[in-house]
Amino acid sequence: MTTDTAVADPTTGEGGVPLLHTLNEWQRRVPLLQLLALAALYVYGLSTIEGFGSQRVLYAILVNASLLGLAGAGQTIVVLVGGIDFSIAAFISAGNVIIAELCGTDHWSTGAAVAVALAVGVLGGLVNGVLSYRFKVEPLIVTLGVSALLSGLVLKWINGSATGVAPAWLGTLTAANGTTFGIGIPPVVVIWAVVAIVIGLVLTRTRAGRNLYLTGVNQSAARLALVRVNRTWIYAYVASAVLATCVGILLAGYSGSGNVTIGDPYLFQSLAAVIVGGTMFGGRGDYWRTVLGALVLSVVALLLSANQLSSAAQDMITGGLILVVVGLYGRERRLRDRI
Amino acid sequence: MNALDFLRGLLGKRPYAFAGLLALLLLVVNTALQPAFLAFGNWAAVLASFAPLAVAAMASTPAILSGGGGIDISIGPLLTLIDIVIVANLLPNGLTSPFVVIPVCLAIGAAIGAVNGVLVAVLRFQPVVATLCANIVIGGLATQVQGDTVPSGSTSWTKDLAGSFGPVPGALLTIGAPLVIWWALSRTPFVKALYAVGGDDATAFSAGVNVPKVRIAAYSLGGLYAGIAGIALMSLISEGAASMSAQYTLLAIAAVALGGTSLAGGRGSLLGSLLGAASIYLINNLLNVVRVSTLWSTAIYGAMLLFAVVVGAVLTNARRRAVA
Amino acid sequence: SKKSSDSTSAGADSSSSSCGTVPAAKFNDTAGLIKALGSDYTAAYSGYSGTVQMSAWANWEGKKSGTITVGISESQLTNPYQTLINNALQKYLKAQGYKVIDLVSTNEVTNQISQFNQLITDKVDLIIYQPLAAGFESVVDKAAKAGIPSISVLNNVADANTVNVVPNAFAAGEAQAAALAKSMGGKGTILGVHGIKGVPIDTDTFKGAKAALAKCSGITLDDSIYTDFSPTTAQTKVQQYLAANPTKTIGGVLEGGPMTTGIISAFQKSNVTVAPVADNGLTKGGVAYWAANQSSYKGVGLFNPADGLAKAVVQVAKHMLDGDGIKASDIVINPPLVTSDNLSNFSKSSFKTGDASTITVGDVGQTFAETSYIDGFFGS
Amino acid sequence: MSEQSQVALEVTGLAKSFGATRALRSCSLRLLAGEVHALMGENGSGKSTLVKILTGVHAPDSGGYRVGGRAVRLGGPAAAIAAGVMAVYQEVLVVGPRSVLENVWLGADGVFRRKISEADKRARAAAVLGELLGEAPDLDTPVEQLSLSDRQACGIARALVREPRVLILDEATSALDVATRDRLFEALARRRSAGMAVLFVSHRMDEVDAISDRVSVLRSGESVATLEAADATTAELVRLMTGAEHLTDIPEGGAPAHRSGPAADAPVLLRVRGLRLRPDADPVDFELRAGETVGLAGLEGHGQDAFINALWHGPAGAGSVARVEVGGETEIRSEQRAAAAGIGYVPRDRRGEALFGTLSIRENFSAATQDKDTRFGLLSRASALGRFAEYRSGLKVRMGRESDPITTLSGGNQQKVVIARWLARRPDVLLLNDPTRGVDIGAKRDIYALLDELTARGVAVVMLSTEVDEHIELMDRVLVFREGSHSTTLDRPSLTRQSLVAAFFGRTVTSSVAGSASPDGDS
Ligand SMILES: Nc1ncnc2c1ncn2[C@@H]1O[C@H](COP(=O)(O)OP(=O)(O)OP(=O)(O)O)[C@@H](O)[C@H]1O
Ligand SMILES: Nc1ncnc2c1ncn2[C@@H]1O[C@H](COP(=O)(O)OP(=O)(O)OP(=O)(O)O)[C@@H](O)[C@H]1O
Ligand SMILES: [Mg+2]
Ligand SMILES: [Mg+2]
Repeated sequence: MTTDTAVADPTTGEGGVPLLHTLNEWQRRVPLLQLLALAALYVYGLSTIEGFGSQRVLYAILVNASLLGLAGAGQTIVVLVGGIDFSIAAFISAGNVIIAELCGTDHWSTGAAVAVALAVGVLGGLVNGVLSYRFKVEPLIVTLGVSALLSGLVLKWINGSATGVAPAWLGTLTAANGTTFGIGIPPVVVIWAVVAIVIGLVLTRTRAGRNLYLTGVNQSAARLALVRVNRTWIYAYVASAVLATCVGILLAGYSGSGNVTIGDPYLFQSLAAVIVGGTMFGGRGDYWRTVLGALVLSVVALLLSANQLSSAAQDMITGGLILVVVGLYGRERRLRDRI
Repeated sequence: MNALDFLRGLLGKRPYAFAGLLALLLLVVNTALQPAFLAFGNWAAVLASFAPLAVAAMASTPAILSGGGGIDISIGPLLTLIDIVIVANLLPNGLTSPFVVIPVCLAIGAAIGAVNGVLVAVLRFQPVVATLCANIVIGGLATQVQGDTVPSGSTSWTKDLAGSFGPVPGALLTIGAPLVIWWALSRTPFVKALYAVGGDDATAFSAGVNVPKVRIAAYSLGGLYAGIAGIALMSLISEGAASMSAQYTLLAIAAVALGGTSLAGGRGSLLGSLLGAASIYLINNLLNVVRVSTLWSTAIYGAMLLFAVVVGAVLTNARRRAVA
Repeated sequence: SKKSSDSTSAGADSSSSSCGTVPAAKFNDTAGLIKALGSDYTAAYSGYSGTVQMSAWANWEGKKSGTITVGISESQLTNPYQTLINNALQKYLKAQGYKVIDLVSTNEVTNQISQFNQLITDKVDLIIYQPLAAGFESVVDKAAKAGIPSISVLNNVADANTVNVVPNAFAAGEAQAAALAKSMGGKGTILGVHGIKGVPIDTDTFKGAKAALAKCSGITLDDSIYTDFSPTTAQTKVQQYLAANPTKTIGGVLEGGPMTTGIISAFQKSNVTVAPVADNGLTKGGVAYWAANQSSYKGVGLFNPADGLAKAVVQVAKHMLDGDGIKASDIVINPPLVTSDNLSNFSKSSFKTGDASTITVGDVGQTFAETSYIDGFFGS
Repeated sequence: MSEQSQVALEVTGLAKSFGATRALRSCSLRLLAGEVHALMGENGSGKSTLVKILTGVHAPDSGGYRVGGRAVRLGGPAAAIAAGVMAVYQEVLVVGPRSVLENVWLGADGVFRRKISEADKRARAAAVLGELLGEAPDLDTPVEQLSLSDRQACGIARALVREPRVLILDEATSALDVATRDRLFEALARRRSAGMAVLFVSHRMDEVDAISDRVSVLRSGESVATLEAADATTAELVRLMTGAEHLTDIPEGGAPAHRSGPAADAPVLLRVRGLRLRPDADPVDFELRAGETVGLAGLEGHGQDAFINALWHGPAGAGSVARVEVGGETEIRSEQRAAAAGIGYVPRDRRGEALFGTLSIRENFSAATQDKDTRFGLLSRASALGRFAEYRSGLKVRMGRESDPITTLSGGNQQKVVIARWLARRPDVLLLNDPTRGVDIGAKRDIYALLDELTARGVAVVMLSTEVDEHIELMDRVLVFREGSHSTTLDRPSLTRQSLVAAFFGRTVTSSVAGSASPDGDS
């Protein structure tokens, strides 16, 4: 389920080097090259930066990657089903503001506030999914519209300024120095690991997941093969919106207060995590790859931060590095293989 | 009913017709609510503030038309970079002549577009991947060129571009240039080759079309247009800040989609993108004219955008269903 | 006014005795308009990055009769500060009996420019705008041609046709850096957390800070972090920085805008002792933390309330509409410095740590730009 | 073939591997100017690979080829076309949204330089399409609005207008309707006398018989023999293609005698009442009995496709389709309903409607039967594999590992996997929309045998086929469609090649052989 034929080394052509073929086979199943890239970057950090191996660095990377990886989970699902979601940032912000306002300003119980946030996620995801499926409108433009509508409504609701403060215990979830049931691992990392296992299993080992791939690869064939394409598509968008809202809730704890632009950086970053992981539009890839993508991006961010480069240099290196990493495994099939 | 059928027929054949009707409708409403909007003296200002988005939308079009998941999300940073290059590098060094500035900008745009094209067509990166990386790199480059403060400056012809050359609104030139270039290219086989490659690249390749060349040309053309958009933006605001990078990319692509161009490639038109951009501009303007409570404006903008695309889809898809 | 010269840098071998002081810096006042107003005014303008010139509205008659309409063009309302300004502007303008047209743009410059055009078409009597970029000269000139004066808030637009009402970011950076350096005893590392690169407030704040720190040879400024003015981004970046530089000890933090809550949280969550953050704009959360940890945390802050600025702007607008005539194109306000000494004036028990919103005049009742100071520009 | 015939194309020792797959081992072939040279071989024997090497799509690992006596190296299709070699590939390759004219002349101009004038293009495109379609369609219609057959005609016209020295047709006729195919054969005959060489890849014996001068056979990537047309009997070809006597006996035209049809008291499984395929067409009534094999035939676009689709999706217009069961009738209104009522459907357009290109063979197989692999909510790989094993051997699917992407299979083998997908649901009624298109003779026989087995078990089969021989050999009766209406039913006794083709054109054959063709216009 992946980039398969694209892996063939361009210099040897389709030539039958058995070892290369075996490696390709492996790469189709396991994201070897992504793992390799991650390991190489980490080792580079270890060898060039003092204290890079410390727990503090590791946890900083993990906490950052958790938030990014969770934000990329929904995008992965939507990309697999053949769509794209540009409203992720708005849902993150909405989840964030709803929690901060309801708990902080209106003194609701956390449970009720979370329920409201999730309901908004479900509703917004439904709008995304239904409009783009029923009316066959480009998902890109639907999600941009929903994004504007949602952030506008949130803005109106709080009359332009978020004043709430998130419940304190929410903050401990995302603290790099936090503990999970007494074990010294930040809770958000554990949450991410659980989510990754669940989503990974759902995608690769359940009917719902399989339907996602079938729909993403060939919608008409999926319909003819009795997949409920409409539900699959719509559920994918709902999942994406709900996951984004959850990231917003976690971020409320992370930053401590509501902020209507908190999701903005996650729009392209989550897409980058998906891409660096090697998931491609229409049924190629899985969530494990996005997990690796988020880790790679977080390690890169930390490496750049440690080197104290100018923000311009950081950007240029990040862009170039993504290109190199993705170039290892995530390229398109040749035209000549598609005749 | 007959009018509706006619409308559907029209929309089915001319995908940009919906954006055209929408833009026309919005223009009428805008003008009805505020006659001064269409006053002759106001044109130059209106067109000048419309030009950057309009040209950015047109710049996003060739890559999308070229198919294979084609999209260029580096248009926003690219036009910002070009804006910054003018105010930070060219004008302060006395390079103020349009015969220097314009060719330099177009060359930078086309060259960066060509790099995107090579990444996509030769190195076979997925277009989103290639142009997302380009987006990040160009953003960094723009920050670098900008320096510590936001550079600003202008010269007489750039002021005229944001105003008017005699009676002619300057923005007509920046908005018209991409259309004219497109028209000239459609006199060559290029535009047809572009649609063919976008419609089915494997077929085009099997028939002997030089697919990589067509794709590289498409991305270069988009870059060239981004150069024009950069000039339009620079003349309007007389300064350049890297932080503006993010603004145009998604808005421009939304305009392209609204203009009836399929993001799957091979269907659509440059004119559609212009009309899509006009619709978005006029929706925003309408919100100003009717002075909706400021806190509502973002939400209403989103709702109107959704409403417009859904109505467009209902009208167009009905026709498609009838054909099938 | 706040030149404390007694720097008792105990055992600071390398720091010179002037560390922690704020020297008067030059600014562009070619026509001598500010000099003519006296030393209080020149002190407030110290280091101001704009150019004070003779305003085009010096002899404007104003508009004394009929309904007076004031147009507001605000850039997007995505942070609380902007919303506060917008609300306060409307409130004070309406209190004067003016009719208000309030437009808010997206974060796109072209959108705001077309909005500005809209206000000209609406034939308002005066425009108050908070520009997304400095490129407003052409529309400002167009408005002036139509007889409409404009007031730029927060960011200055270099054009005699517009009146700028802005806080002095250079002086703010200078004062905060000096106070921070002093509390650090003239040595150590200061972490600089920028806002968006090139945004004038950020640039000027750090210019001022660097001018003050130039006197402190024992202090190094590490300002490689750039954010988007959001506390969350600041938190992420600072946390990354702390993790990636485990050997560095940070003695204090300077910021380009109000991101204090995120920065404090980054220190806490990295298990690093929270370094004093110069709370640039004075956030409720920052003050709450500061007040609760007064024994260990020697903070600094700058009171820069949105409603205070709005009030000053409306005062300027009223003078102009009354035909009082404004000579100087730039009205600069020097925001007051908050230190542990006067913290109690700015602190309230209702403030919660983590609350990223900024403190307003309405919250604490402290004055920002005194009425007499603004009146002084109009010679009345 | 006269002695002085020139060699148009000569291939020596070509070999090509894709990863571990050796698609071509050693292929040698000589194509003479002015001949139609058929190329046959089992699915996956390397025919298309050879075609792609000859047109520069793939570079060979070893071996070489000479065009018109000159050794050439082809970097891509453009170079091949310049050298005078042009192919119509196995899939229908057209650019849907573009006009007929643009599709016909695709690639003829440079990217920026125009080489042929617009007027010239129109005239020549109209002439060639006229030859193929009787009358040329509107040259400005988007190709996607044409029928599959007409679309393929545009693809063929693309090759013909360029007047290549060597024309290669890779199963190009499989998408054509009978009339167009016959016109194509006439057009080829005219060009053959002008010296064009044609390499003709097909799995259809009747076509090979009709136009080829010589036949070459590929087996597992090796060229095993070249025969004169006269010597190329089906039995001989199958022997050469498989390398062994094929076990199924091969009927040489005409219907085999052993077919018995359904029992007289077989229950009705499917009932169609008053189904209108077009608003202006006559309604169709139809009953399908258990154990029956019913063929749907007609010229492309005359309603047979709409009919089989209506059995699956439910009627688009007036009329009803019902599944008859012991307890009563179930109206078919959606594919979900149809499937629940025990109907299975193998669609026609493999690439567009059946294949999940990037997914594995196993995942493609189990797409419609995932419920059978679910253990504790999770999909079991072993279960899917176990189920697939049966079909893999039964249908003789040639493949590597089950985890390989389906695209690594040859077209015929892909088709077998798609059929297996539906067989695995164990349907009572199987709807097959041209299922053997592109399937080799051997595999076809495997599929036929399988259908026999199914019908023997009481499964009813409705099969649309574009291949006349298939109807003759397989069907208990054939419904012929004409202009959206069901025009004739040909029963077993009246089913001959002549009567069927005549029925396509609305005529009845009055010869002694097919005297009993029954026109049933008013039922
Ligand atoms: N084979 C097909 N070809 C073309 N369009 C189809 C096909 N099948 C369904 N559609 C269209 O696609 C849309 C969704 O079909 P689908 O069957 O998935 O949804 P549904 O029937 O409304 O819902 P459910 O599956 O829950 O019954 C419908 O508008 C239908 O007209
Ligand atoms: N691009 C490719 N990558 C990997 N394997 C391939 C590729 N193309 C062909 N093959 C394999 O090469 C072998 C020969 O395939 P080819 O398409 O030439 O067969 P064919 O004789 O044309 O079969 P058919 O009659 O089914 O069209 C098959 O096993 C096929 O799976
Ligand atoms: Mg083949
Ligand atoms: Mg259904």
